[in-house]
Amino acid sequence: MSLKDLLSPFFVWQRAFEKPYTTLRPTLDRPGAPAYRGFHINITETCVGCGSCQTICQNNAIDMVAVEAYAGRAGDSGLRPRFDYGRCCWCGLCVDICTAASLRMSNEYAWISDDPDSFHFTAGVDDKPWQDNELGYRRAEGYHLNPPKRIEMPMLSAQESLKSFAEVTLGYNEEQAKKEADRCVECGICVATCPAHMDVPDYIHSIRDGDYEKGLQLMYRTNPFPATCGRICTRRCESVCPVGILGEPVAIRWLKRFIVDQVDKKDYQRILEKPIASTGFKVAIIGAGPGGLSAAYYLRQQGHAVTVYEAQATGGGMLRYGVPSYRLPDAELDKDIDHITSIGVEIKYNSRIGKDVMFESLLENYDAVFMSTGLSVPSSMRINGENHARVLSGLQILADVASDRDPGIGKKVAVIGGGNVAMDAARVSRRLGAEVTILYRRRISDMPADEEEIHECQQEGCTIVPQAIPVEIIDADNKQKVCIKWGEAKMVDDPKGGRARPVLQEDKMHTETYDCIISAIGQSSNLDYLSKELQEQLAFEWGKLTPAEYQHTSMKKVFVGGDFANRTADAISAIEDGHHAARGINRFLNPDFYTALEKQEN
Amino acid sequence: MNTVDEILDYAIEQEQLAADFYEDVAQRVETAGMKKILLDFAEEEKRHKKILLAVKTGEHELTPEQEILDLKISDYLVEVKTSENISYQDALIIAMQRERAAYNLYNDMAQKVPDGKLKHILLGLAKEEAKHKLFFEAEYDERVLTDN
Amino acid sequence: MTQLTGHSSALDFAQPEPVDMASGKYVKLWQGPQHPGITGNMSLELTLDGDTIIDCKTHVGYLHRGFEKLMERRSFIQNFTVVCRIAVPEPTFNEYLYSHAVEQLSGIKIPERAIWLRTMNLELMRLASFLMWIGGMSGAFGQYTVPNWTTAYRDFVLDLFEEMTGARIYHMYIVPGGVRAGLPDGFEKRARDIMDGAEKLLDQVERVMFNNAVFKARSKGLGIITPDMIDPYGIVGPNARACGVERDIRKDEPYLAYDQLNFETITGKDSDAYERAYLRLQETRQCISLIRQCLDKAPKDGPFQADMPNVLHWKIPAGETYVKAECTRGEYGYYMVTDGSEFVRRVHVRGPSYTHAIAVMERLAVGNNIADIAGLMVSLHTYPPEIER
Amino acid sequence: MKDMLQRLQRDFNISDITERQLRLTTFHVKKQSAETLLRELRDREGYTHLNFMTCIDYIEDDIFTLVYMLHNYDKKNTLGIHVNISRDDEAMISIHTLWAQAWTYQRELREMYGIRFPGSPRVDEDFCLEGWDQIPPMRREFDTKKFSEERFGHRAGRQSEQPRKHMKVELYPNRGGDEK
Repeated sequence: MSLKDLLSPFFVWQRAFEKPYTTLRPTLDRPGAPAYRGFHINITETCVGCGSCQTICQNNAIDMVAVEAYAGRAGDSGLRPRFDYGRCCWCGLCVDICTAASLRMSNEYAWISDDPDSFHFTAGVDDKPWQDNELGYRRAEGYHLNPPKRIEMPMLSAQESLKSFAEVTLGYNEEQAKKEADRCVECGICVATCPAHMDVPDYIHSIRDGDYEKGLQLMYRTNPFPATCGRICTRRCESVCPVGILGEPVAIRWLKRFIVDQVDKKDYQRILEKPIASTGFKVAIIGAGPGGLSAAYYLRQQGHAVTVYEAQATGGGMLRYGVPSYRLPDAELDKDIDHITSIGVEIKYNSRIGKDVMFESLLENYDAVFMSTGLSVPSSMRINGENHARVLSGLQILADVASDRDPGIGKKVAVIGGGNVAMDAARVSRRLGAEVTILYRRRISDMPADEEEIHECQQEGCTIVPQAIPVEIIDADNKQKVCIKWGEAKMVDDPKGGRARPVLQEDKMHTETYDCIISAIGQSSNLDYLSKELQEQLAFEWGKLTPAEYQHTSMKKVFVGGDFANRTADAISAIEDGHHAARGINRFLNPDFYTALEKQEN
Repeated sequence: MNTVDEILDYAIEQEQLAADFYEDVAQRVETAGMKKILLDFAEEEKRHKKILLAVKTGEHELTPEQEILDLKISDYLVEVKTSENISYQDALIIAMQRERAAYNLYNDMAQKVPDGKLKHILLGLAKEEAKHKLFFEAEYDERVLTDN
Repeated sequence: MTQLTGHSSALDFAQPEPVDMASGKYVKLWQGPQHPGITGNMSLELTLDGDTIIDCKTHVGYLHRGFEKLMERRSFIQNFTVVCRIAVPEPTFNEYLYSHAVEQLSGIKIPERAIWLRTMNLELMRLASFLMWIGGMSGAFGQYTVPNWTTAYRDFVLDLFEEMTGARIYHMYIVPGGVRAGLPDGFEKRARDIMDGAEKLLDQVERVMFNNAVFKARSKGLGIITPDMIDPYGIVGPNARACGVERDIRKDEPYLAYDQLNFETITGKDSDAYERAYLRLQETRQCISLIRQCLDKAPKDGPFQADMPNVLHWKIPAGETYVKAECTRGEYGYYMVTDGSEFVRRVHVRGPSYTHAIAVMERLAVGNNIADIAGLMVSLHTYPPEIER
Repeated sequence: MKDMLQRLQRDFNISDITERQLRLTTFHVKKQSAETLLRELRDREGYTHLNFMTCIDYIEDDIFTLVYMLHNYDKKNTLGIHVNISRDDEAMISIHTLWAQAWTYQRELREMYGIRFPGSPRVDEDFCLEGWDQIPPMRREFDTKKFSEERFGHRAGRQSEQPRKHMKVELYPNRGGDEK
């Protein structure tokens, strides 16, 4: 044992007068680190209540509870996370998975209370002193627990797509679909926004499971046009998908299409439910568009005899005559319609009500009537010279092409309008070999057309001239040509907060000659098949009407739906109108059920 | 029409006539919906009349300096004749064009009188009509020109 | 390594004969389950002849939380918040190994920056753990000044963790796919300052603890592990290295960025309590050097997380892996079996204390004085929670 | 490595040889040959280190798979030896004579899975679970959730809504897929 070993321990005294490590609490405050995982903060205005925080919480410390201030909004479930600090382990996974980045943690870590129940609180709703803390744990930039980007849809190149009317989108393969399906957080917020309330998370789940037959069954619960909607749906679901808040929304439409693509038409009968036994009731349906056929499908499922009257030679309505085949191939539309007829729905083609069959006779011969004749009359611009022979309607051109007729547009055309019909008229014209200019009175961002359609339209070489207001159509030197005079517009903000309005600048006018001018500025309904008295009785207002619950009109037997009976005028809304009318008609035809319900309500 | 009061009386009468016009058409149209819209238009004209009455009693000031947005929608539309089965679009076009005519009238008159109180009133009335026109044009822009 | 044929005889590690308690010559004494030293809740059932231990049985079960079972019904992402709790003073090794196993089975390759941040995180953890251990070792021999220094200084390292990861103890920083964030502003400077201080502290510790006549007298020759015990008992880490066995997973099968770091495996001669302690002191110094190297070499920007699937329904293909890392106590390992579902089929956590605290401890304790048992136990660096999981 | 596996295949009839990762190979061996094989690997092939020993419950196949993980420090290679035993006859030959820590693992497996290791020292003593009266808890059929629900209460006042269901009730009660 050395002397050194005996002495060196006394070195400890050297440190006796050093500054201590410890902090004097509570005299000195010791805040948590800037990224400390302390108590929860929720920015309730940005939170959409998707519940991913609840799903990921391994401690079961989060409940989703209704918060009145946020009740009943599209894209917001109205629920907000409530934390049980008796269970929380402050792992912060809830912050990491939060689709809206509304959930955070403050750097506050001290909370003293003698009431154990106070540690059970709704962050951001119950007032807590750390709610506005600037510091605390946030999800780091570039850190994701769910891929923010969607799987891109394989498509024909623009050059390739111009060569024919072949479908532009090619569809996901299985690997792509499973990857995309994987991005769904299964909150179901989309279900509320989908007009037909399709079981979106469920059928996406079936893709992950590889069970496409189940997926198809799920889709038919609410939509007998899955092949169609999988291609051309306006997909409001995607606009509210929480995954889309920080990244790109789940490609719900393409996933729907993927399921349909996986199932062969001949297997439909085996997979899908069959109608129940006949009830003996007869229902007439006017119009074989998506609204009419949807009603027909669900009524037939309920065992009623259904007859659909259609003025055209084929079914589908606007889906066939208004949507070109490069977006929706006929075979796909037929896949949907054929299944509807295969369960016993009878469609009488070339039967125009008011001409071939009288509306009054339907009222007499059937137990209920569903009308869904849509918007088939193109709106007019009401400018001078509009009746020129070389001014064509966009709808007519689409219908001609759908029926294999040559619309005779020439080589240089101008399309007026910014909706989907305008875009389709333009793209069809490109395929027919014309040079296309689109004149639109507002900005491209104001266009009501689908963003993708606008993009593809540009890809295919259409020139979009925004803020161009047509003022006059003038005869050209040649009868086969026509001139249009249009003026540039400047956009003026609406002081009341509406969308900006275009104001014509009369000093900036242009005149250009075209082979034809395609007008596609909107449609209205054609109600010629109804007498004025009936129109009055059904309470049509400028060609449209707003039905009561279950699509019922003021006439006992008559139900309506589709574009002329809703504001959104898209296929999926028409499909839901048809389905809802079917529910209504079913109730109406089963008076027992009806009275039982009324008794219950009173 | 040389005095301010005369001008105002004329303008008030015009508003009343407009209201009468819409009520008259409303009696003849076939659908209840259209009838309601025309009666709404008539109400709108009666509201205009009230404002002018208030101007006459001095309770309200006209504001000829105010800038009113001109969307110039009606300027290029084909004229519409009133009939029993006019559409909503037709009704709006009629309304816009009537307001435009009134605006032009007061404006023209104002150009012909010397500066002074009278000119001030005429210009003020023109602006008032421009406001009405904007009301209908904005409605047209919103409801009719949806896809355009 | 030489073949350990001499130890294939069963007799060497046969259980001792039962003690004749009825004779009245012996006393039973329970040490624990309160922390005996700072080793966690565990108890030793000691049979004494006078104050000499003639039999020792280790009892565990005070910290069993069934992590392996819990993991079988939690999703892959949820588990990462659970595993850190398996070893309180060293949660990060659990986070790393769990994440690494998941990444291997799902075929995820983590980016370069994540590799470095993980390495630095693990070395910081080793530093914090050793600082606490030094305090425990010193305290077990009745010296209470050094524990005050080192456990308090450990808090400065925990401050670094708090900044880097958002938490002091359960960092949950290493996540399947990478890490959760980059380094905060100014971290490097603060880390270097704390490393400088730690270096100074270790010199002071060496002076008052290791050059201490009492400590030397009591720890030298205590609980000698001979090289021929290593393989039969599965002894790993500093306990093995202290008797000259050059085994360090960081060197032998380099993981993360260890193949790009400059360091040597430290070995000793006779693995007694003193030798083991001194080796750990040197490894603590080595740790500081490794952290400095990480600070120098870690990329300052770039991604720190691989592309991940949606973790809410993350399925991992069927497979099996065993991953291991060198923690302060030696080979720490995760054995993971997946069956293609959203849940793990089986996880087995291999902690070095499993053998150190039971088979080795029971053997080494015999013949020692009751007063030295705490020191012996700390010198083996045992953590009961990794035994029981 | 290849030679060794071939030899083992011949001598011990090992099967399902799978290279799992770099330096990790697993294979199956019959229950009867397991002990001899492990001894052979330890004494002849340099697999001197028993990393651990554990069990996987394949309840759907009615088997327990015992896993012995052995490491060769010189070759830096690890072998996972799988031994299937029937869940109905859950007994295995003890290897406590091969490694000094093996009996601890066997004692744990006895407690957690109920597997018997005749001859293994102290194998029936409680390991972690003093006073445990349920089935061995690591068996798949032991439901931890059910166990805790029966044993412990829930905090009062906890209730949760599912976003989708809540929105249906609030916003479109009569629409959507009909409840069957």
